[in-house]
Amino acid sequence: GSGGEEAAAPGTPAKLRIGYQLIPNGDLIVKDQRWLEQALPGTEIVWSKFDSGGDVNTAMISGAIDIGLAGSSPVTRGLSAPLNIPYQIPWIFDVIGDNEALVVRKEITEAKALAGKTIATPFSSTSHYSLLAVLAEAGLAESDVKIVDLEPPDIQAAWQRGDIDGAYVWTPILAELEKDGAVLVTSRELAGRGKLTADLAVVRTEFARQYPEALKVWLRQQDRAVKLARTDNAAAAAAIGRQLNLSPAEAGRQLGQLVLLDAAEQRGPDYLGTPEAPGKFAENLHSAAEFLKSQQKVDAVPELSVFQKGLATRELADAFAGS
Amino acid sequence: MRFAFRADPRRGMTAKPAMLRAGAVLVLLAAWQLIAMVRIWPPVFVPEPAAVWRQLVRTSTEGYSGYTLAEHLLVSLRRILLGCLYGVTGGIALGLLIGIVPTVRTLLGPLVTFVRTLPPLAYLSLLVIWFGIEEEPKIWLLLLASLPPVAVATAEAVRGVHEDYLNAARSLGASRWEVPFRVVLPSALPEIITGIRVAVGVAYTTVVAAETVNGVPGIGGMVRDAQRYNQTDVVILGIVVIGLSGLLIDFLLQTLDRRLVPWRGRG
Amino acid sequence: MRFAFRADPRRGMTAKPAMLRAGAVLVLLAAWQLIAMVRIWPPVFVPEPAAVWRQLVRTSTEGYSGYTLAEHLLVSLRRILLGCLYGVTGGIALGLLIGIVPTVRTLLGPLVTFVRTLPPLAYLSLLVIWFGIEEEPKIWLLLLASLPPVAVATAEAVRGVHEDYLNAARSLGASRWEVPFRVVLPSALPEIITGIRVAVGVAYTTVVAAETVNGVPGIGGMVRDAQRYNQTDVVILGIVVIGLSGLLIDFLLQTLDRRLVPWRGRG
Amino acid sequence: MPSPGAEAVEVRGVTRSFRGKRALGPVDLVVEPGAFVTLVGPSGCGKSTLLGLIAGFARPSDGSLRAFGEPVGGPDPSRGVVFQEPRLFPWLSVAANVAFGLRSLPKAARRERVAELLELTGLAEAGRLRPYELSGGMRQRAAIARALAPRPRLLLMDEPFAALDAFTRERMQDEVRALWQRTGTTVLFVTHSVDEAVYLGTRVVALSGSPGVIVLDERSKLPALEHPRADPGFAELRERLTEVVRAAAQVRNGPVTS
Amino acid sequence: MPSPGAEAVEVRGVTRSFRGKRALGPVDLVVEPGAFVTLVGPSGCGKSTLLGLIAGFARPSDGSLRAFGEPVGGPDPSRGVVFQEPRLFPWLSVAANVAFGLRSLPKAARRERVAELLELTGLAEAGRLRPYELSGGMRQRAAIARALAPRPRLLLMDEPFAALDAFTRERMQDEVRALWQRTGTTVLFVTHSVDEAVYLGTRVVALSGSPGVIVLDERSKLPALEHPRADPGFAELRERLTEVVRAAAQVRNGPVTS
Ligand SMILES: Nc1ncnc2c1ncn2[C@@H]1O[C@H](COP(=O)(O)OP(=O)(O)OP(=O)(O)O)[C@@H](O)[C@H]1O
Ligand SMILES: Nc1ncnc2c1ncn2[C@@H]1O[C@H](COP(=O)(O)OP(=O)(O)OP(=O)(O)O)[C@@H](O)[C@H]1O
Ligand SMILES: [Mg+2]
Ligand SMILES: [Mg+2]
Repeated sequence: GSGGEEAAAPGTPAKLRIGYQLIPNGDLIVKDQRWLEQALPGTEIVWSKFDSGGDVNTAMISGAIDIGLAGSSPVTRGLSAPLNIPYQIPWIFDVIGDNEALVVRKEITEAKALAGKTIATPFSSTSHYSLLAVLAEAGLAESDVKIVDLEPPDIQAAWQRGDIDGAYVWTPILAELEKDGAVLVTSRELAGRGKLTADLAVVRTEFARQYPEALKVWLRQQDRAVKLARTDNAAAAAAIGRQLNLSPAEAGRQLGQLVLLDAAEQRGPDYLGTPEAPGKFAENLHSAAEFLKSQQKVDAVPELSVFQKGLATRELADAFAGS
Repeated sequence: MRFAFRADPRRGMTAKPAMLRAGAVLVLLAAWQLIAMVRIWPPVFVPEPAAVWRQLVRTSTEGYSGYTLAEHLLVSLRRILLGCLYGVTGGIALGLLIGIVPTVRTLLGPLVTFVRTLPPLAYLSLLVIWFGIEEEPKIWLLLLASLPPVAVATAEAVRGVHEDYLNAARSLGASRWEVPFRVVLPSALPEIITGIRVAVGVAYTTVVAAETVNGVPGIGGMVRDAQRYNQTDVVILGIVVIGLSGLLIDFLLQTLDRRLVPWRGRG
Repeated sequence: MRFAFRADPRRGMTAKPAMLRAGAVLVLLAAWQLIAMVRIWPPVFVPEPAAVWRQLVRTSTEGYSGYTLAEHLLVSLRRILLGCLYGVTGGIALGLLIGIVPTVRTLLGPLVTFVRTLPPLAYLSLLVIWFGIEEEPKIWLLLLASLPPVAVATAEAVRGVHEDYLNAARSLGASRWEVPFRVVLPSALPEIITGIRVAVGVAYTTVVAAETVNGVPGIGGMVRDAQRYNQTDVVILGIVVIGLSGLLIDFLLQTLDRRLVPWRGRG
Repeated sequence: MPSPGAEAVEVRGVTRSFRGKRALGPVDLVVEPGAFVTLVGPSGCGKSTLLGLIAGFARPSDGSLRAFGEPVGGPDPSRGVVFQEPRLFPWLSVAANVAFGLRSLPKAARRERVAELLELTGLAEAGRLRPYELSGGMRQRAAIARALAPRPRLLLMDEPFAALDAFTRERMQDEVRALWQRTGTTVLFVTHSVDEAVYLGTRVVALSGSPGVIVLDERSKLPALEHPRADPGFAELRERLTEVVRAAAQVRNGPVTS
Repeated sequence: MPSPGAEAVEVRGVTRSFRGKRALGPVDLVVEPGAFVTLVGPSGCGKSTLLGLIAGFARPSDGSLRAFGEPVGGPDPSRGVVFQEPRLFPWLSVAANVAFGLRSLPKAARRERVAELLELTGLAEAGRLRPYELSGGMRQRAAIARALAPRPRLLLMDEPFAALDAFTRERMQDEVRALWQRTGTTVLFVTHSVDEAVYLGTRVVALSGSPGVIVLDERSKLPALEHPRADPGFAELRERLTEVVRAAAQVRNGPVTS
């Protein structure tokens, strides 16, 4: 436990441990601008970088971090048996938009034509989920397509050689593939059709209960970041560029591919919703869980209510009660 | 406490060690069961032995990711054996050259050291662009993992060959070209075999990395897949299967060592 | 072609090898430049040397991910050295025990073999559970990577100690407890140092895997970040820096070997 | 604790087989404390094997061994050994090799003893060298010095002077004899030289055959005399021993061919 | 190609230093083809060093070496070597060790030659054993057999009989002498035994001092005679040589202490 140390204000911990990932969304703006450090002067903020949502889940279970960033796929697993990680989703960092897409050879023009082709994607990622959703929409069985598991840099290499006919992958590899391929479908389009994928914040339930103030401050900084991205795109891009070692222009482009949601939108019925009416996002997670079950990756699909309870709507509502 | 500095090479495993080992395995299993039962860590990290057993049955019959456990294992074993075969052959050849030819030592010695410090995760995509996504890049990676220990051990062993053996061989008419094969290699054999044992171990640890590239079927790919979905029982099953097969190979290598080098400690 | 089975241990690197090496490095650089220029592979896979040089300057001055290259490197070196220190110490101790005490050999021998076949990518998450996300899991992983080569080499070297040395020592009054330190260890030293050299190499290859979790600052974390954003010039810079620092450490170990074991090949 | 009145060495019905083939024995040999026993016999008859058994390096296939009343269970500092091949520790200098068995001594005493032994063996200037920098004879002398250093109660020497030139050999013979007379150490000394055996031994034992058994065991008073080589008994014993060894070797190797 | 009329060995002004300290020379030694040169000298005077230089195992610090007219540039099968320590290849059986230098022979001839040599050295029954299963003397005999096998033109033997019992030694002496007489091989033979040197050598060379230099170089006709030991010349040369070696060793080691 990290509670009750001297310098910390009531409701805030002595230490706030955050697991972040290199994704061009508001989290990196908050980190870059040191807003949390300023807003919680009595609290030591520890930023730890993670490479995948799976690692974030692991760190959450071991209690090594308080707030983390993970994709909707790993969070679904975390909320399902056997993991049952005691964490909640207080915020959606971004809804994946044009930054993940299925790129194929130019001669392939529709999803049905994927039959018999070799398509690569990093397994267990949001892209993997989206790819299978595309296939399902097109009425193709998984066995109709040769799906290979490759990491993004390897996808680029395999594409270069012509070993694969397409890939569902994210930027910046996506941009490289787009140069001589054609985008068949993007995650933004899929989201519109209900197959939404997102990067989520997760907070340990215990932490949220113990330090509501700190969580509120954290949520407000995230909202501030989203607003900055909307009002002063150049400043946001510069901040993200610094964090990602990218030029502001490239960072701005990547930022633009994501769908960022401010506090009001987060509380809308399509997303997290309110304590009284949990948003549709819970259903989204539920259907993702069903998908995982069909893949034999979870033991059982939890009740919808599990995911509804997994949305930290109360905390979200409290943080922006005045607005 | 009994000390023995040398086991009689002709004596196999007697009844007592076998019982000792069986006992140790039982103790380990019991400890595992206990830890799982008292839940020091949640079951996702330490699943019960029974759960792993269930996965063994399930993956052996229904399969995992579309292949049975045996299929995963055999594919990986083939990769490991091929990779080690090339790696060991190359390592011995390189080690001999480095140990024997000064110019090669000067040039290739540092290069080998340089290459053997490189993290596979960093250059894997280069292997993909050179060799594609089928078996080649995996076997190359395993080759690159198993070559260095053999090369280093061989090169060092060559330095350790007694100069009198070299002199004797040359005086007995062995040509410059024969000496490496008739003297250096047999004399360095014990250390080379040690190098091979280390190399096989390193190749094993690399198999998961190798199978990040289109690695299903493959026991490493299976473990990775299971890990990403936090299916710890499958991960542990995979780990145990990997470890046991490694144990078997190492046992064979040790037997070979005892057969081939009866003079160890008496030469 | 000149053969030399033994370099004079007192002779350092003379002018000619130094020139040879400089020449070889130049040739390699030229080949690299050529390959980059004719664009056999796109620049994302093979960037020009100049681009890597620019990154060297930039990461050294402006930094990368908030830390300069030197900071990344030093943090990683500290991890490697600590991990190897523990791993080598443990490996020697374990190897001695396995080589000397039959009961330990029976029990721990297979266990060590089992553990050393396990892929770090598979058990990394267990280390995170047990040791958190700070330095401990990284150092543990490096320890687990560097221990086995040393343990295997030591155990094998113990078997290779000439029985007459052991008998002579006991006849001269060395107790059971002294023999390992006064005879076995020095006699096994050459093979142990070989094991250490291999171990350091293996630890190096593992540093990227170790730094996948909270690995910045750290040269492995830097390489991974750059990989994620396709900054191949930074990846290659990181690889070269890793390789060069490994080369340096290996050179030190080799020098140590020559100093400590002047009798190699003449004992 | 060794029993004070016990025999220095008691070998009873000892045999030793390799790969099921008997190489030695059965041998019975009792050596009283303070004796200087020289052991001769043709090459390969089992002399080193017997010495190794008494030293405790190996266990007999059959029979029992005692030293100073205690069963032999392994190497022991009360039994010093000079190996047939020098077997110096290559990682130590010559001086450090000699000092190996002197751990219990204080530093100054140790240094003094090492200097004394190096002087005795003519290696005063070679103390800092490594074993591989010595000539064959120097190596053998260093091994002798190392074995003498801790003053063992029983000295087992396997052809210790084989690599020495005639003169150095005579010198070393006299040194060892003087040492033995001064300290009352029991010595078991393997040699190929009949002269040496007769000159040094209070008792001469000949081993022969395959497997090797004792074919001659004779007491002599020569080593106690001032100039034994001049004594008429010397030539006589020498003559007899030569005959035995010749006969033994002939049986083993067949008649001389030329 | 070796010049047919050339000297077997030509050592001119050769020295050898270790760590800047001279251990040998300057030595001048010319050995005519077919000679049997015995080399005696106190322990550590540089005999093995000289032999190693002629064998080509090391380069002289100064001076030049030729064998059969060719400069010595490294080991060569025309110069067979018996090392002071046997140095058999531990990974080969005794028979395979002996066969090592017979690669060029057809298999049957090779087997025959190995059998012949094992017989000659009394190892007929030890062919299948590994070197570590041999006694010290057997090992040395195996090393002799190995060096004799390819019939080198020049045989360099470093105390080859040191580990042999008196009788086996005599037998081996006669064998080597017979071989030399039969084949005309040139032999350079280091020994510690003055008897042996006189009995075997057509020429006796004594090395002495530190650094070692040649202090005696004398021709003898004894080895050609039927029973040289009975010849009055034998005792005379033996006497003289003993004196030289004794003097040499005394200078080196100081007077006898007791
Ligand atoms: N480790 C072993 N394995 C098999 N046989 C052995 C071993 N050691 C010795 N022998 C055999 O035992 C016999 C006696 O050997 P030992 O060394 O005792 O002879 P020795 O009398 O010392 O001879 P030498 O005078 O030549 O040293 C020999 O025939 C030898 O082949
Ligand atoms: N590698 C070496 N390094 C340093 N010194 C050496 C080396 N080899 C030999 N020496 C020295 O050279 C001298 C001559 O040695 P060498 O072996 O030639 O003597 P030797 O005449 O053969 O003596 P022995 O009869 O004892 O065999 C010795 O003093 C020895 O210490
Ligand atoms: Mg012997
Ligand atoms: Mg010598």
